[in-house]
Amino acid sequence: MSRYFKNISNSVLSILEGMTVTLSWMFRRPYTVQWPDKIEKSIEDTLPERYRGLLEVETSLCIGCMACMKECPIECIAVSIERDAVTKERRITQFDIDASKCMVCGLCVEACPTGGLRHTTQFAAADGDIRNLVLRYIEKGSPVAPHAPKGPAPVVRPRGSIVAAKIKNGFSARSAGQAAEKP
Amino acid sequence: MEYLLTNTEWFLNWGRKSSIWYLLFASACCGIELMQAGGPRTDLDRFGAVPRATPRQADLLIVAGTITYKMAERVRLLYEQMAEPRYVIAMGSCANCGGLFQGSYSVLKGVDKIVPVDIYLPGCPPRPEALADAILKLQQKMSAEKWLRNLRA
Amino acid sequence: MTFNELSERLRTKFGDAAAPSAEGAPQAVTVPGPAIEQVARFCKEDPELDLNALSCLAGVDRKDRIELVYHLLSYRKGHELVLKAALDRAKPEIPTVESVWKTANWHERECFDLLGVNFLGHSDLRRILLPDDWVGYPLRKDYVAPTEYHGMSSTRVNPLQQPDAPADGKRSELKDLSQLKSLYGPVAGEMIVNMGPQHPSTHGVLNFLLVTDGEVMHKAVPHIGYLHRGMEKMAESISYPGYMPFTDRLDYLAAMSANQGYAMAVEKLLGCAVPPRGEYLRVLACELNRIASHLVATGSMAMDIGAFTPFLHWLREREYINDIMEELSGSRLTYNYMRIGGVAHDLPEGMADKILRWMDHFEPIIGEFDRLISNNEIFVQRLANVAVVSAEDAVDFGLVGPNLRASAVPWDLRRNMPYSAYADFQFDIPLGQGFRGTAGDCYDRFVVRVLEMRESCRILRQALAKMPAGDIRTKLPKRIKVPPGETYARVEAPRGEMGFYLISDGQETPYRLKVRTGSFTAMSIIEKLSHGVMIADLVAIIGSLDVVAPEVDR
Amino acid sequence: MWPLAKYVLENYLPRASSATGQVVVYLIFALAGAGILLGFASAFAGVSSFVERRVAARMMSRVGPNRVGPQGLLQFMADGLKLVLKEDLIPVGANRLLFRIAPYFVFAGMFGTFVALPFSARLVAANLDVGILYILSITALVVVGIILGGWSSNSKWSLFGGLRSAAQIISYEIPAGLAVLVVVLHAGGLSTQRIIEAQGGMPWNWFIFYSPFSLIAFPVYFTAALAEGNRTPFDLPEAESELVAGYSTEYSGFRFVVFFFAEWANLWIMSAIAVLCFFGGWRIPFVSVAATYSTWYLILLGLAIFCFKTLTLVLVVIQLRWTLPRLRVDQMMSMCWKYLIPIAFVCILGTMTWIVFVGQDTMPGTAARFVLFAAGAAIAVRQIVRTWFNYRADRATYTKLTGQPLWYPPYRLP
Repeated sequence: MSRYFKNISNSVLSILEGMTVTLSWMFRRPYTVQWPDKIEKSIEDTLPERYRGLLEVETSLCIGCMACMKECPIECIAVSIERDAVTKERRITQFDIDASKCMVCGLCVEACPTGGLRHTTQFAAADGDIRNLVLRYIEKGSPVAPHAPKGPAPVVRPRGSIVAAKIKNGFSARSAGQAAEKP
Repeated sequence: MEYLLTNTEWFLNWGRKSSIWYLLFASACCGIELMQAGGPRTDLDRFGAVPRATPRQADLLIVAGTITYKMAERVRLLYEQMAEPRYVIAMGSCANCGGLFQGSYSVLKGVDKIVPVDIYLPGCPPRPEALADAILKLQQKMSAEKWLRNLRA
Repeated sequence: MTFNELSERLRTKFGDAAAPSAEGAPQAVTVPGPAIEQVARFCKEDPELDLNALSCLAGVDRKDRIELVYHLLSYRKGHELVLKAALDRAKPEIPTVESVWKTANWHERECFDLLGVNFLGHSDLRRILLPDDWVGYPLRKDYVAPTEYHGMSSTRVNPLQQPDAPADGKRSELKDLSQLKSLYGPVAGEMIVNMGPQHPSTHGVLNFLLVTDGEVMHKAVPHIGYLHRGMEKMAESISYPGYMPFTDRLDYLAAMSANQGYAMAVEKLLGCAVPPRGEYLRVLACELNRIASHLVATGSMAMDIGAFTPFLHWLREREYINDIMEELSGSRLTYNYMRIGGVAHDLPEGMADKILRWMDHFEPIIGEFDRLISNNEIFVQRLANVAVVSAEDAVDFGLVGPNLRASAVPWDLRRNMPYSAYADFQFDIPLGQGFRGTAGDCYDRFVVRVLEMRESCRILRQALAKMPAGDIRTKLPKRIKVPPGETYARVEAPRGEMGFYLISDGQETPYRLKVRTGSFTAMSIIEKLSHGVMIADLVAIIGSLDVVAPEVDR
Repeated sequence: MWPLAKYVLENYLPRASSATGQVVVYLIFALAGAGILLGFASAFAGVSSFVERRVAARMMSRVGPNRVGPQGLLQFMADGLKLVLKEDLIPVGANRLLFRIAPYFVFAGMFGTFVALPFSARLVAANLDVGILYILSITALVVVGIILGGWSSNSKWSLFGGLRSAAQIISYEIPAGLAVLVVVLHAGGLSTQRIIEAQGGMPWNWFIFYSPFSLIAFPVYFTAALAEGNRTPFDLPEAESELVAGYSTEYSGFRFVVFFFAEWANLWIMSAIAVLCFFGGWRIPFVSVAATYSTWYLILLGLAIFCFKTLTLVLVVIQLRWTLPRLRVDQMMSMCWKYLIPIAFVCILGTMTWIVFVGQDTMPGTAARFVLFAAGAAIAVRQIVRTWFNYRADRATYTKLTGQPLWYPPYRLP
């Protein structure tokens, strides 16, 4: 019989106790960071230096050593080099990073000797067409001469700006238009 | 008439895109980030997106993580059980194309082999904000739909 | 006892008829196949040997033969023994040891599934990880992956080569269900409920066949393998450093522990040491990760019981840990922080006191969590005295980690087989003692995890206090060639012992990697626990065992 | 409604007082009343669903819906619109007819109760003499709908949900009825208006403080009402983590909206019954019943008071839902039969003896009311103090975390 009343009192008291906890949380500012618009500082800027976001290539620094391509465990980096028949100079004709396949492990960045390949703090690259997720850092038909270490100091764009330019102008133009025909 | 149709359609699309109920379905690593996305910091509920446990009442199937051949049939069944209009987000590399498990013998190489995908979301796993971004882009896509006018045509 | 004493004891027992011969590096006792059951039974029941736990059963395809490797462990005496048995590759057959250790049941099923070893006298020898109609045995060296399965082709073209999307913008090779030759027909017979693979409370993709009588279950048969990603096979084709990111995905809630286990296995074979600062950083990362994992475990358990708020409070705390991890390793979930021979990055500026400040804030919050849910009478009534696991069963079914300790078995690798830098720290090992019911019930498993979080905080404080200066990583050549040999490295992951059995043949890729995980064995006990409980209790059991799908299926 | 119609007929439409004319007028009034009530119910259902999401979010230190419309106020409209637009699936092998009509049983059961629910003096659709009895019995229709829905969906999870809620609702009808009977004894009548009129405006004149037994009877009724409304900790019929969505697993589109609507409308009903039985309904302090009936602005004031009390209770229900875990089936049953029903019986017997020996308006009876009111106030104060302690404790931790006195969790570690 005593257990009977003990059960009742225990339940009532513990329930009241729990209610005080939840009630006290009613009077606190929420913890939510209202991404993307209602925040003072965009998340990309608050992320730490080591954050591994989308990969980007500063082509002016790339020496075309293909170390990243060899290091990647899952072949999601495609670099191709061709030698000009006449001038005998190497040209990087392709530098594709398949963001849709990349597992941001950072092994390729560790392998890069010049720091031309780097992780950014950009992450919002969702797209309606998987083909847009292949980040082409060298456009077709515009090959780039590899960076010579003893040459003039190359101009290095700020980290994240390259890939940001690639993923911004993208979505609404490509995918939404394509989706417009959906019945 | 056209004007009226367009406005009604805008209104209906607004209703659809403002309450995206996603299916509570997490298959692998991305599931944790999906969970965190529903959690306090990145609160998907802000956009009216709440998880539903049953596919009947869900509008959005977020394929979060690796899908194996053994699981693939079930995923397709889930998709079939959802009521029109239904949308799919392939979250993470594994759902996009098999990702780092493309070389595996038992993993489905991309979920778009079995269900039509509306939004591909890169990352392994994508951080919760990226998922919110994907849902916002899906809203763009939904608001651009012309289904009512197509119905009339 | 040392290995020699153990092998001598075996020799004196079995004489020369079934002579266990010690050989190979590391030392193992080779047993003729047919005699395995007697030897195993003797190993378990002999008071001297007292090897009461089968921690890992691995099958290896040695091209000319198939080798079964039994890793035995004694929780009371703390020594271990490796038994080996060589089988004919054309017709591999061996008697089952299921009658000795119950956990052998699932281990042997997995071995049958992936290597096609036929265990004579096994109670139900079915495929466990792969679909029932799968062809071939993947872990055989001559296995070729299928090009299509049930109408799903296994080739993936580079996205750039993909054709334009159809007019409706929906790109799907599978137009309707009819193209999919489904494997699963309707289940007939008594009241059988199919729980999962998509179910709110099966964390990840697990499937249970509930044979119920109304609300009361007769039994719940777990079906696993819905997330079997063939990691062990992939290891054989990927270089040693390149496989580190894969271990992250092995247990996404405790990626650090998986990292460390794999790194330790490779380091053992390489014989390279880790600098003390590297070891301390590993401990730091692992303990932070342990807290994060237990946050999800306890929180999702509360959610399964129906209280949603505590779970989100824990997620809020977890976000702080994610921030710390992000700053430390560069990622929120799949850290890829450890490297062979050390760790990738050093502690960032001001990280130490950041972690200290966070712990000052976190420990009182645990008290609030207790007031909110742990002491709630309804919650206690739901969990106390439900699914009691006795100490014998816990050992017999190969439960490890918090699940084992909740059944009052004082075994923690960090204490009993100190690895990394754990020997330097003072910490208690919380044991289940029937906090509100009997020892080993769901509530104990819950409380033990809550207490372990406090202990992890203690370890973190000590690690930060004694953090030595110096190097964080030993220099290794870019292309690592591991000398031939084999090893078994154990770590205490949040879900218990995680063992990496690694065999190298001197190449740049492992010859065979077998991962023994806690969730796999934890799943195998559910069928026994589920007899006579209610459906709501099954949810509590799954939550309390803290099962994580990829760790079950690998 | 009827008196009003009668009044209109006699004074304004003398010529329409033929039999058919009367029927027509009464019909019009009936439809008008139904329309008003339906509008109110659906508006309340929508808004309260939105409010619950916001409140729950705050408890979890989230924000909750705040993008759709100003502060997310249009969220429930968007939800309703979307659900109505969605395809209406009927599972293979389902009993199509029953599957289709099941939601309407639930709807009828919920909506029928509004007929006898008073909002203020004169503001009641039909002031039945057996109002409270009618309310308790009409809600039984809900269980029919839920069982039909659960059974006809041809899904085992739905079946579980349906059976659970059958057992639950039917057994919890008993303690609810008994607890209300305590009030009926005090009021000496079954009509809802009469129960309210028998109470006073001041808190110590509410029935909850009339005797120690009615003070106990309120929690009993409240628990039983929670169970009948499938609210946590009694949300077993739709337990999301056990049965996927319980009886509504297979429902989509419009029919799910109906279930949805019924669930939220029920929130008002259970709170309103509690208020009219235990918390003095629409009674205004220092104002007699007759005065309230005679003046229109007092009627509105009464309406305001009634709504205020009810919404406070609604908030309590919402908070309970997001605080408590869920009971198990057998525990739910034993809680009803082992705890609530015996206690309710004790309350009835106790109340009878109390009325006989102590009396209601005698000196000791009045004194007891003040004492009990003090006790109730003490509980409330304790809650507030404990809340403040929790608040302060957390503030201390955040101060440790950030170095400055913060009262909320910081976004990132400083």
